[in-house]
Amino acid sequence: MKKTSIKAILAISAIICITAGLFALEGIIPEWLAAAVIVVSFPAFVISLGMYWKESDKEGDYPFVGY
Amino acid sequence: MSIIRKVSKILQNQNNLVRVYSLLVIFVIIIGIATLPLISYNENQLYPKSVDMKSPLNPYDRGGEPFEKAEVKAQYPENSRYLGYVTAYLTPFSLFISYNTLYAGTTIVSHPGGIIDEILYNTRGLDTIIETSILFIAFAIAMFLFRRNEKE
Amino acid sequence: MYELENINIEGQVVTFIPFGDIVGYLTPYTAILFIFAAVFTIIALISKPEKQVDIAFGGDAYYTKNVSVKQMRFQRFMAAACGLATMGGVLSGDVFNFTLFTAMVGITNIGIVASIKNRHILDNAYEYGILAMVGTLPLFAGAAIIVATTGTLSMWILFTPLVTVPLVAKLLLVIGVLAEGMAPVYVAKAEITRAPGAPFILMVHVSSLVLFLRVIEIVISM
Amino acid sequence: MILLYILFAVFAGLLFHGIHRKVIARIQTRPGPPIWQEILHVLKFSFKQTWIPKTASKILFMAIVAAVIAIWSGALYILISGGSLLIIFGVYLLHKITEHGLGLSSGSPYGKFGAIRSVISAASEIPLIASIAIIYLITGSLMISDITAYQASNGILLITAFPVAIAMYIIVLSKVPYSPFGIIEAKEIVSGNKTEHFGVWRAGLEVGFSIKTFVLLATFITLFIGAMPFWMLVLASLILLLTMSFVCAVTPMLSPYDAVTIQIAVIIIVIIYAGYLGVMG
Repeated sequence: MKKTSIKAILAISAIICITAGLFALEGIIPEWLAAAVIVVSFPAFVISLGMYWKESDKEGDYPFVGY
Repeated sequence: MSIIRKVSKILQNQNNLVRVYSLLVIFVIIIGIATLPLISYNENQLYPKSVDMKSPLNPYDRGGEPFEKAEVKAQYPENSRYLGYVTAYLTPFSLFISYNTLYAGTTIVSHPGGIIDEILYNTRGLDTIIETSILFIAFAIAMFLFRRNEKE
Repeated sequence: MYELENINIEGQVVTFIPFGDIVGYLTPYTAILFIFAAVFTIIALISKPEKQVDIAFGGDAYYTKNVSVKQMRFQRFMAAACGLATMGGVLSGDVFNFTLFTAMVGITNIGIVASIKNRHILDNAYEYGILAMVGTLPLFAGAAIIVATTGTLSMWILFTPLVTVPLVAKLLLVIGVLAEGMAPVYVAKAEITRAPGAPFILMVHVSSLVLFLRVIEIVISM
Repeated sequence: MILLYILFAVFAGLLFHGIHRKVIARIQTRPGPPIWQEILHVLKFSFKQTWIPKTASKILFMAIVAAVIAIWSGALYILISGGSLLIIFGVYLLHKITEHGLGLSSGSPYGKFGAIRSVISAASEIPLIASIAIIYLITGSLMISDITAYQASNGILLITAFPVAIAMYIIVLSKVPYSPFGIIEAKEIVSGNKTEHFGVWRAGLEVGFSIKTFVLLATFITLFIGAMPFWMLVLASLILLLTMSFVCAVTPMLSPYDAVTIQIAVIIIVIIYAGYLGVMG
């Protein structure tokens, strides 16, 4: 994936997480809905954060097959 | 060898799988037999079934005339708007058999279009679809296995 | 219109879908199972199988196993059928309908591994297939005892406290689902897992575990 | 609020893993790593160069990591909001599926062995956790809020439903690291089903697993001891974890089928207990 799209995913998922949390706190949306939204967007946030920090540009290689 | 080792040696052999499972089934059936006095047949059945030995459509006879409305019970009549219509639709050939012999009911499952059962189609239509899907899946597997060694 | 009387087990009904006498429903609990099954079915549909790496013993060499396109298509078809049957079983609001979906899962599970040409896997798939067939006996016997003793198959009626379902029927249902999905000792199924085609093999587990969760809910509620 | 709970659970869970390692090391008279080691691990992993192995089924490889985090965050919400215990039970089973998927998705032989062992252990872990159904027999409800209310008036379930507590203890024990039942991450198969998930993927997995440890420990406490303020819940979870660290430190890892057999023996005890409850009314 390109760095820019990862950056976009990171920003969008972070914004969704925080707004859902704030909206539930203010009572604009029910709490279960906020929880559902966060459950979906939080993993995207965690993974894209790591990818943003250090995603390799090179192609993958063969897995570890022993000594 | 400890008792745990002995038991796990039996459990890890896949040839014992069906035997272990049969023991489980036998165990449950023994419980069933032990609690048999507590179980009684409920007379108030949702889908009543009476076998009329005189009818040629026996045991598939649901009552009612072809193309007319019949009395059919359903759990949720509001979901089946055409409840009771087309109780027994017979093809001309099946009609001929039922007029002349007593055994149309025994052949119904073996020739197409024999009977369209209202209970299946109006109230429990989803069951009919799944039953045929299971058959289709089984055929698909058999077909694939039969033809997989063929060259294109 | 349709309400579960006992909401202490899985919460209130979120939505229901009437098919004649079979009224399917989703509660928060079954909705989670439904979404999970749907997500993994979609993954099985859109992802390519992995290439299994095998080590050639006695040397440093290793090689990868490729799944042929023909085999992948068939496995994908079976995985999709398996996913649909699982979702149907989760949605169903009728005991007989549920057992039918379970039987369908048992057959599709065999279909997913049937196309693999590996003696060891096929031997185990055979044992597992025998078990799935044996398992239909307690499964449908359970449904039959339920209809004989209560007169109905609709879960909406069976879940009310007025209707008592005999213990043996519940036990038969549970061990029937055990045989269709996960087997008492899992051993044959663990060996089946060695087959290539990870997204499709995974559907075997998704279907059986999700249906086990569903049958536990049914048995507790009845 | 839920977001804060998730973030707290991630750090608390990672810290729990670190304390667990430290206690095991001290019992075995080793110095052991500092207790924040696992947090450092996660940071280290997320700053490592990452790619997807060439042989892997790419979508499955990525989706599984997201699924692990998602299901346990959901379970945390259910636990905090006092929802249905059945859902947490369901998440535990869905976690089994992600374990299989983790190992299978990469194509590596070690991952595959881990996945196969995960399938083997499912045979006994799943019926074992189904024994929470007995709690419904006792309390008449599966809502966590109702169960805590029942314990407040009728005494804690740890004493009144002791066999179920044993079953749940073994379930939680088989999911902590270095457990005697943790056959899927035995050292002879490298890291089991996690072998090929390195770098960012491993960091994501560790985040999910830390929430899992926190949720399972807190569920056990809520289920068998009762409701308490949040700080006490965390403290009680830590004490529960310490008992498990002792078990892990002094027991060797069982061979795969022996682990299954022992768990099946516990299932039989629970079934006998259920029969006893049924006969007594």
